[in-house]
Order: sequence, then C-alpha cells, then structure tokens
Amino acid sequence: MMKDVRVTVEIHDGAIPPLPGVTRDDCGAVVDFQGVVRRDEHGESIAGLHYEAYRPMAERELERIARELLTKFPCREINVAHRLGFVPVGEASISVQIASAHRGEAIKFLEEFMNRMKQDVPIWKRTSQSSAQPS
Amino acid sequence: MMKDVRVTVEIHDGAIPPLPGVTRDDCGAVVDFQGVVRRDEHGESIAGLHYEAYRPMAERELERIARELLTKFPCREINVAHRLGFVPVGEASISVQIASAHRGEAIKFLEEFMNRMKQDVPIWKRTSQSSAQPS
Amino acid sequence: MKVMFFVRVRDFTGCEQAEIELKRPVAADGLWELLEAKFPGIAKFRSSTRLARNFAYARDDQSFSNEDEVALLSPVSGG
Amino acid sequence: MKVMFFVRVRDFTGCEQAEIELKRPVAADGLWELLEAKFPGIAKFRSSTRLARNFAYARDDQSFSNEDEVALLSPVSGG
Repeated sequence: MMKDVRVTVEIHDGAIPPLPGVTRDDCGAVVDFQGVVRRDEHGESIAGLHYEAYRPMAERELERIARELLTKFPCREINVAHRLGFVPVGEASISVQIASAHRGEAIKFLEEFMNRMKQDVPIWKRTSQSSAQPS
Repeated sequence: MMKDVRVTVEIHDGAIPPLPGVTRDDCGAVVDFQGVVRRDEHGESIAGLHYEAYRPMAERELERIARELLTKFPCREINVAHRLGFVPVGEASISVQIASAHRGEAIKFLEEFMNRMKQDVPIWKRTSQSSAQPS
Repeated sequence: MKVMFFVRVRDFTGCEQAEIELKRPVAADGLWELLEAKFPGIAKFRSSTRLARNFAYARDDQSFSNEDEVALLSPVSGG
Repeated sequence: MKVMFFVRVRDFTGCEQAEIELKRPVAADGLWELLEAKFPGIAKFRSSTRLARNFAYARDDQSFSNEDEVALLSPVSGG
C-alpha cells in the first residue's frame, strides 16, 4: 500500500515556491492548503511573524507524521513546505498538498496533519524577534 | 457576519482557469480543492468524462449551498468553478477555493460543500455521450 | 409549462424539453399524469427523479403552474 | 552531550546550545539536575518542556548518553 506513495518535506528560508504539483492520473482529489499570516494576531496589528525551528527534527517530524497518517488515510502524494524567518502578512508560512484517489482521505489527512503538526513539529512563531508565543 | 464575504460561482465549457486567489489579509487559511478525472473509473480505463448540467439551476444550487454552509462554517471567500463537456483524464472537473480566518472552518466547509454538491447540484457525468452513470 | 429532461430521462423521451399546456395549477401527481400521457412509460423514472420548479428543488406539496419551468432531475453525479 | 535551546529557554540561557559532559547515561531527572547546575533556574521550564534525543521526542523512560544531541522544546507553534 505504501509503495508508489511520494512524500516530500521542505523547509525554506524565503517564500515557499509553488509545490511540485500532481501529474499522476490515479488521483481524483488534490487538496492544497496554505497557512497565511494574518494582519491581526491576538488583537494586535502586525507586519508579519518570525518563525524558527529545530530544523533537522522539524523535517523528520513532518515526514514521520505524514507517513503515520498515510496508514490511516491512504493518499498517494504528500508535499509539505514550511517557511522560516520573517513571513510578512498575507504570505504563506506553510503549504501542504495532498493527492488521493478520493477526496475523503485527502481532506481527513489535511485536518489531522495540521493538528499533529501544531502539536509536535518543533517550529515556533513570534510576533517579534524577542517575544515567544504559543499558537 | 455575512457582509464582507465573497462567493463566486462559475461554470465553464473548457478548462477551469486559475481561481481568482485570495488577497485579503484577514484569512489565515486558504484551501484549494480540485476534483480530477481519474484514468480508472469503476474498473474501466477511460480517456475522460462527459459532464452536463441543468446550468441555471446548477449555478443557483452551488451558490445556495455555499451561502447556507457559510452560516455554519463562517469563511470569508468561496470561489467555485465546475467544468462541463468532455474533461480529459488528469484535468479538473471542479475547483473550489475557500479562505477563512482559521483552518478548521475552511476544511469543514470543503468537506460538507462537496457532499452537498454531489447530492443536490444538477450536474451529471457519463463515461461516454450515451451512458448515464450515478457517481 | 416548459419541462426539461436530462441524461437517462432525455434518452427516454428523445428530446431535451417539452411544452405542456396547463389549464390550472397541478400538484406533482397531476404533473406526472400529464407527462405519462405525453411520454408513455416515463412514470418508471418517477421514483428516481426529483422535480425542480424555476431552478430550485420543488417541495413535496409544490404546485406547478403554466408559467413554470420544470425539470426532471435524475440522481446527480457532479464533481 | 550537545544540548539545544529554543525561544524562551534560549532567552533564559542566553545561548543556542551547550555542551554537557556525561560520565554515564542519565535519565531525564539526572539530565535536568545537570542542566540546573549549569543554568540555575532552568528547572522552571521543565513542566512546559519536552525533551528530544537525536531529533525525536524522548520517551519518559529515555536514557541520555554523552553522544546524544538533546533539545529542550517549548510548546510548539508552527504552521
């Protein structure tokens, strides 16, 4: 079941480039998610957010979570990218692309992947360089 | 709550152009969904699917469902496009873009919108011009 | 009244739409009787068909009048 | 052993990483004692910190050795 499944994880210091896209003809559903920095963070107007990571572990956790969820929600292609450093308002801090035969698995995968990502992946955001902030 | 919410519905006779995109700075989540024609339909290898619609009603139903779901899952922008006529394998028959403040609403909106769409919107697919087929 | 047919019902009637002259408003039962008179055998689709009136699904107790556009909708399969 | 600090813990220690010399493997309690000896007051972060060992979350009964890379992870907020 897990053969023929592609998982890519990328961590970028600048804007997230377009994800590779899905070209295979066995996927009936493609879900793209972008988490975007909002103007208004906890009632405060901001210019952007600073993201930092424990990078080698963040990459492994993203892949580990994806592989684990694939056993529950079989999808055929997962592409994940997270941006670090300063991310201006209106730009994406995370981008996830999921392709599956049917839409149910892809939507459930996205939902649970984001929940798990926000629990376990060692990435932190701050409104400025000096103040840490739980999500 | 419903003010400042944009809903667009488009029905295309050819390839679905890129959706308008989301430029507002109050959306932390953007979900794009594409329903793509698969090579393998009910165990049969196909070149594509033919879609037809009761077009004026299909447009109204798509908008009605979107507006109704917005009261349950408040999102800020919904863009829907459905393609009619012959859609080759690997190309999108439907494209949905949802933007919301937080990801939960956008993901739930997508899930329920697709379920409702497949129940209520008068669009039909066939593997050829002559054989009707329930989804 | 304009009546629209799609997919399997259109295959059966052989036409995309038909005109039916209504002298007075009818309920769904009356509408199906008129359809059956014009397209004998069409009643077999009734159990799998939803009626629309003026581009919205008809209520069970819907009344249809001569000015309406009615559609016979087979189970849909969009997306 | 290399120990990595992030966000609020790094603000507290004033450094991104530290070396701690382990003569023998220690459990989490022993590790926090060594950390407290080097960075007095750091124990206040223990309740909100998860330990990682070699880029994976440590088990509760994890043993840490001198060759390990350990990280003190505050509640994460990615995405």
